[in-house]
Amino acid sequence: MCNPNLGLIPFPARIIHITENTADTKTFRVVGEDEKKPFAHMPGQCAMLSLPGVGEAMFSISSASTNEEFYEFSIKRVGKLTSELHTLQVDSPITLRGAYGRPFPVNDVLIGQDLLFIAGGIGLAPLRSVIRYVFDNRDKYGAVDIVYGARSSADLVFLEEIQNEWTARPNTRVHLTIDREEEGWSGNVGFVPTYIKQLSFNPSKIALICGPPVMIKYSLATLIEMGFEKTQVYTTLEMRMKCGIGKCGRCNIGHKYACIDGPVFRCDEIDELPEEY
Amino acid sequence: MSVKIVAFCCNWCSYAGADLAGTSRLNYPAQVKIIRVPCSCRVDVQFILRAFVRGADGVIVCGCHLGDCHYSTGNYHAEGRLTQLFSLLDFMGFERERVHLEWISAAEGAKFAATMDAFVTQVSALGKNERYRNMYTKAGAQNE
Amino acid sequence: MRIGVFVCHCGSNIKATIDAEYIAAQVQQDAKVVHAAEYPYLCAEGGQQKIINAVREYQLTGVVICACSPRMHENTFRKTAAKAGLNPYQIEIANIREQCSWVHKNKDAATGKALKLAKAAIARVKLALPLFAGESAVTKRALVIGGGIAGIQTALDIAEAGFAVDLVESTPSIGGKMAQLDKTFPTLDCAACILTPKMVDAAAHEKITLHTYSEVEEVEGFVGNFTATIRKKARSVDMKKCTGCGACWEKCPSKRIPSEFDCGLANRTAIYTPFAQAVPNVPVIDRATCIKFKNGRCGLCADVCQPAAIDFTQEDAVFTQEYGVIIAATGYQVFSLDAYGEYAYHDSKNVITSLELERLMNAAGPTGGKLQRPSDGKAPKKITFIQCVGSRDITRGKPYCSKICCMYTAKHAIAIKEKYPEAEIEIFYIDVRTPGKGFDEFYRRAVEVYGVRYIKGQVGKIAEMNGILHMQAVDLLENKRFDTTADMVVLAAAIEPSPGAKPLAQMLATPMDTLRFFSEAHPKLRPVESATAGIFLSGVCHGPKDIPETVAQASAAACKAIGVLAKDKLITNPCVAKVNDKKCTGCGRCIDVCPYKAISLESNAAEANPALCQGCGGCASLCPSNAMDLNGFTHKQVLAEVDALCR
Amino acid sequence: MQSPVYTCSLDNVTQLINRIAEKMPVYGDFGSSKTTLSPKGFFLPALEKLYETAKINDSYKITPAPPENAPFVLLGIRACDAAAIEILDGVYLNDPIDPQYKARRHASYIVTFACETMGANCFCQSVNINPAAPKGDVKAWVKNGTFFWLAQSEKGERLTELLLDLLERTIPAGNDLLPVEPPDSAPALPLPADMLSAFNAPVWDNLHRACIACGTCTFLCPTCQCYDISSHECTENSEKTHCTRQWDACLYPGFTQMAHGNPRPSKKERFRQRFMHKLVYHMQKYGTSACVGCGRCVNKCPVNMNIVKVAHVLAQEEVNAYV
Amino acid sequence: MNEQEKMRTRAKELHAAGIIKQVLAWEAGAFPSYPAPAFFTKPNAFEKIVYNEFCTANLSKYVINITEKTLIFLRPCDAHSFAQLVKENQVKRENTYVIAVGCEGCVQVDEGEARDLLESCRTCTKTDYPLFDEEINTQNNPRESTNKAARFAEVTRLDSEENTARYAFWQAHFSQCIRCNACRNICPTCHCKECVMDSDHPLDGQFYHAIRALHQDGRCTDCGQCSRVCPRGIPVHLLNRKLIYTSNK
Repeated sequence: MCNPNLGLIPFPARIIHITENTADTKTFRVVGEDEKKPFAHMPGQCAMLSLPGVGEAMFSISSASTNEEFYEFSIKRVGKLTSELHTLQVDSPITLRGAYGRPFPVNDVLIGQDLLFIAGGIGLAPLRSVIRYVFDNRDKYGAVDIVYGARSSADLVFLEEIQNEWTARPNTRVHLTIDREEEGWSGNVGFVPTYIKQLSFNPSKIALICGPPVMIKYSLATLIEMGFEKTQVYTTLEMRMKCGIGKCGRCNIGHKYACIDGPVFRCDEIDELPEEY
Repeated sequence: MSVKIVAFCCNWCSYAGADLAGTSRLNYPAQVKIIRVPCSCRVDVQFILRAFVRGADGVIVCGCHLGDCHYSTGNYHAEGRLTQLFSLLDFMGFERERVHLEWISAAEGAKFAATMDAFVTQVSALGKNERYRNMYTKAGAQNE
Repeated sequence: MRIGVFVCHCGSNIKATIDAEYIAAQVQQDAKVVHAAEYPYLCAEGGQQKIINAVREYQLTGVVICACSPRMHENTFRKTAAKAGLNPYQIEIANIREQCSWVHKNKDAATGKALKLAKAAIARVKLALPLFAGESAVTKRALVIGGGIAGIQTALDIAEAGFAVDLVESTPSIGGKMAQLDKTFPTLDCAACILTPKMVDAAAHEKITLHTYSEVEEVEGFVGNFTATIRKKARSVDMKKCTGCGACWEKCPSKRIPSEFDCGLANRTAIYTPFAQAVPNVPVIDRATCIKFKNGRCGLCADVCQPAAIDFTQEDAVFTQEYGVIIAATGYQVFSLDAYGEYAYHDSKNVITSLELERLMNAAGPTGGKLQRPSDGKAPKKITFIQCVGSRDITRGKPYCSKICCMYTAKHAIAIKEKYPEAEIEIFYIDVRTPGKGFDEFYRRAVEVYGVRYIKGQVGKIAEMNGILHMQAVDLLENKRFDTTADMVVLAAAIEPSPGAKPLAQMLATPMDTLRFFSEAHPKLRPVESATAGIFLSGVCHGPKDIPETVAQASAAACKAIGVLAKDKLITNPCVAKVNDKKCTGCGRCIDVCPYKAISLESNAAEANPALCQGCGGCASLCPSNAMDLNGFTHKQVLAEVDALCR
Repeated sequence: MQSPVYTCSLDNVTQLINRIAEKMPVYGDFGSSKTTLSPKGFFLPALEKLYETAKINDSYKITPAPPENAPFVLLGIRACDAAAIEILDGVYLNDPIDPQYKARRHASYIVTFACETMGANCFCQSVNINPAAPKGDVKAWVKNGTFFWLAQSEKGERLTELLLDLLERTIPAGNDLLPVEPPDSAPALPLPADMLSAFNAPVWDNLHRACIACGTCTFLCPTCQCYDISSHECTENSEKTHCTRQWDACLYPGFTQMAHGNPRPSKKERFRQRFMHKLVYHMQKYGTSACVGCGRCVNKCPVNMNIVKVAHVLAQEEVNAYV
Repeated sequence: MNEQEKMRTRAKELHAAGIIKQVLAWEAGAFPSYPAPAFFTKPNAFEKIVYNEFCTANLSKYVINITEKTLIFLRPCDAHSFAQLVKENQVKRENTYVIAVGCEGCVQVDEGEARDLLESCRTCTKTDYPLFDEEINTQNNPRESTNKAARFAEVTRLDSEENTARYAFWQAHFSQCIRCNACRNICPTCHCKECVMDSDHPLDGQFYHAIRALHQDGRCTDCGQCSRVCPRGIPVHLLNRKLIYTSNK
């Protein structure tokens, strides 16, 4: 579902709001020309943000697809483009194209299911769009559990939104954890996979995992120990993407392209792919 | 359209010579733009070729007289390297007169101005540098 | 990245041909430039304060100063940046005065170019990394090369400040040219009377070690850490035992060797001290002319030497020594008059140079102070002086004025008239230059009191016919040609740097001008420092000067040297080479190009020693994979500058 | 209705070409063998400008490069290249469609030419392509002295209408006038059945060592589709920037380099990806291997690496230094 | 060419004696005239070693940073490249066992047919082996006297031409270049970890060939591989030869 006629040509856009989540992560609110959203998107889909003269990169849209006024991108400063993005001010112009990738299956597989969101560090950004979509259509879905961990409390993105809005949501439980002891932190301390084992969810839920590859690996193993089937667990693959439309070959794993067949994959699908991610 | 000249001047001699040309209120064309480098041996082959690719019409490298280099052997290396570059550029069919190497001491303000004058006239005679930019006509490469 | 751009008017120097507001406005188009301003005098206190306030107010991370040459105020503005809390190396200077406003009259062209230079500086500062100066230790010892009055004075001053000094002199005794002089202007003091006490002080001073009859062979290292290799040529005399009694040179059979000290007007023996008051008063065997060394027979000097100080088997002693600073005081030599055949200097014995006249007039000289014609020993009645021989002569001689000739010729005239009132003295001159203190009064006395005839004119040709020197001359004031004769002609020959200066300069990697005088760091602001850090210039090696100036400059050089020795640590230049060892393949090509041998291979990746590296960048531009880069002049910065200038 | 087969004598074939050339540019000829560079460059140029951006009062104005839809004719395309163009169509013309490729492809007329003999390195038959029956808008062939011309698509017919006065009709194509007998058939290229076992085959460790990862094979290959997109400031004025697309190769180290790592860190993974994508991944996604057996990579590989040998080694048929 | 037999036997003997762990040589390709470089680790594979006039690849670059003791066969041009790599600390001499092999020149192969001698072999002036442990009939390298003039013939011919003619000559060639980097990746002295020319700014490619040649200034051993491998037949070796020619002057 991307703009078929424009191919690789981006839309002019503008940053209308910037929030500092952590020392190296910022959330940018972006809107197209004359304050409209140039393309619709589904939860879990991504868009190519670009700064002419610097470069282009794929970022997951962390705002809800039902949100009409703007897109939100939570970006961690890692490379050349992200550092340049972090120097931008409100009202600076950028260019944008999308939406790319296969979204989370919110309208079929997830309907009526109990959901378990597992996120690590910046991994919460892609899941946030699904979580807010679920909250906007709360009755369609079962119980919601959110397990979110990071290195330190300062690394937890959208902390106030989680504590004020998400915990107040009906039939929703939020479990926060940080890797190491920190004074002034009342929540759980420990890695996400060990925390999941302590919480031990019943395996009828559908699980969605996003975060650093090592966290995904161990969380998946813990879920399987708890009786989850691989077909019940969805995750994303972090691959280099240039075109976003399955042509340029960079995100090619096996016979799949992460940018059109993913980045959201069901874990059993991942097992069919060669070990190259 | 006046020609664009880039001059790499070594900080200890030719840049000081350029300053002396200034303090003596001499005159040379404004197309010459000077880049300060610690020594003429700092001028990398890439800098000169990059200047031509980005639209310069002439590049001149200035350094201390042989034996006067503040780093004692810097200008010898520069001379060795640039002679090879110039002979290769000539071999590839580029106009040899668009590049030049000159030794100018801190005391030779007049020589600096005269050298710049002569070089600008020499390059202006050749006009804009078409050859350096169109050598490699891979489809769409150069039609910026 | 938040950049501030400051455009200076420099009074009218820049404002006259460059539209500063236009530049300040234009540079703001760059999103990263958050502040741009202009100011009449940025280098003044007010200007610098304006910069500091702007850095604080706009939290600037990079500053571009469009003003005069970085060679002028780069350090000033770096200190200003440091005061404002900005790293001193995140400041870039666009030279829009010496290289723009002063050399381009057309205002549009100059302003356009100034804007380009500003944009290039902005491109550089965007990529400027914060750099931190390193430190290196200082060896608390100085090396003075050249034992003339300049070297002696510098050595004494440094020693007085409490630092050890090695004074190296190539001839067997210190004293230099001044020791050869008779009187000195403008006070007519006897040269030896004012020089020998200093020579004795230098020899006696516990902080000074004399190395006479020695030469510096190699110098490595950099300011604070020089290592010099010095060769003490074998004197064939044991300096500890020798008492200087002189028995040896009395007995030495080969006596017909022209004495260098007496400019060849007298002879010396094979074993000799250059002059009576020589310091150290220890003779030297000139192995080229000593019969013992030529064919092994003789050895008389060893026989008569009570303390048995003579040692024919003595070898050259080569030693290396660490030094913090080095002072060049290599002095001068008389310009060779071969190109001036018309003065018949080589043909007639009675045509002599002023230095030779000094020896003739000197009581310790070959004639015991009696003025005699070298040809027949008679007292000359009529003496003609010719000024500017070889000086101010672009075609065959030196382009410069040798500065001291007018004064020493006047001195000679007065000294001769004092002793031989009836002597007739004519002086041919182009201009008489007497700028020093009491100089012109001295010259007026020569004319009015002693009746010396000054003729503004030239001597065309000299020919000696049966003992009388016939000269074709011209008097420019009278505008007539006339012939005249004289018993003796004294040529005021030009002076040039001593032959040892050029090899020394190459050893020290110090720049010299085309006339082989050492180049000073800045003609007005840093006259006694060479361009190479830690190397200072004392005396005529930097340019012609008389004794008062030489002593003044010698003390100045000493003071600068003490400035370095007084520090325990020296701040090293942070703009040095650095290696990205992920890219380096360890091919070692950069090692051979480094003049300071600063690069070594550590676990097959190159490494540049920041203490040795002087930042020439030869390695960085040789490295094919750009693994080696130079702080302050990185590949990215220069390429960005090229892009900005060519756009 | 199958369009009729036309013929003309050999010597006025040049007349045909000139007639077409009056209408639109013509590239290639009915020469002796296939071209060194593949026709891929006509649809996916080595370097093309995608769009320009200019910063006007603090917002970006984007002007896409105009689509190149001027018609042109490719003459003498062999069966392998014709099949290759179809493979590229499969990639670039199905959703989401690449507009630049589509414009050029729709403006092109493909006139193919049947091969009489197999080139030295050709192995199109091993990937079941019949050299004597190439696809394309028009199929041409020469048989005992006469030049045959058969339109195979609507575009082909439009092209044929231009030349009606130069061509004579022959008996309708219905009676299977086999143009040219295909040369002797070669053994089929063995393709590994299951992806994961091919991926984890131990031979890769030694097989990749000879490769110098230069990218010649990928640039010459008619079906290699990978490209790179880059954006950079224009040299004339820094306010304008260009976004260009240029050929790229999975063999290059930076191809999948990310800020936090590279899933294919060494030459071995990249070498494996090159052949796995060509022979295995493409087969699973589109049903045919992406290799059309043109032999260009075999001919020009600096170290004589060879896709046929890799296929045989993978299928463990050929025992050699690696086993 | 009976070198092939001797090479196989020596390989077996040295391996059996435990002096070497693997052999780097050429191995028969799928098509007859396309032998490929290969590492032989198992003794039974040593039979596969091939040595004929089609073995055109220069093997010296494969031994960069090699850790196991490897037997390599080097012809004069390979040996000079190998010596340059040893000088540039790219390969530890003690990790290699070098056998110098005689060479009568290799043949250019195009579309399966053998064309004439490689350009670099026609103008080859190298018959010596800077460093080796053993020799196999190295006596038949005749070419010393015949090719000395031929080596710089093309360079001097181009030099004598008008500057514009040279520009036309090179522009015609370079416009065919598809930047596949084969000339860079095959060159033994071109072993940077990251190449500065890998920038994605298309304009930088303008001077790829000039910079590639200048980076080899003083290091190029004139083995001719760069021109041999160019798929578009561009004589890039002339650039390197010109640099050698001027630095010899």
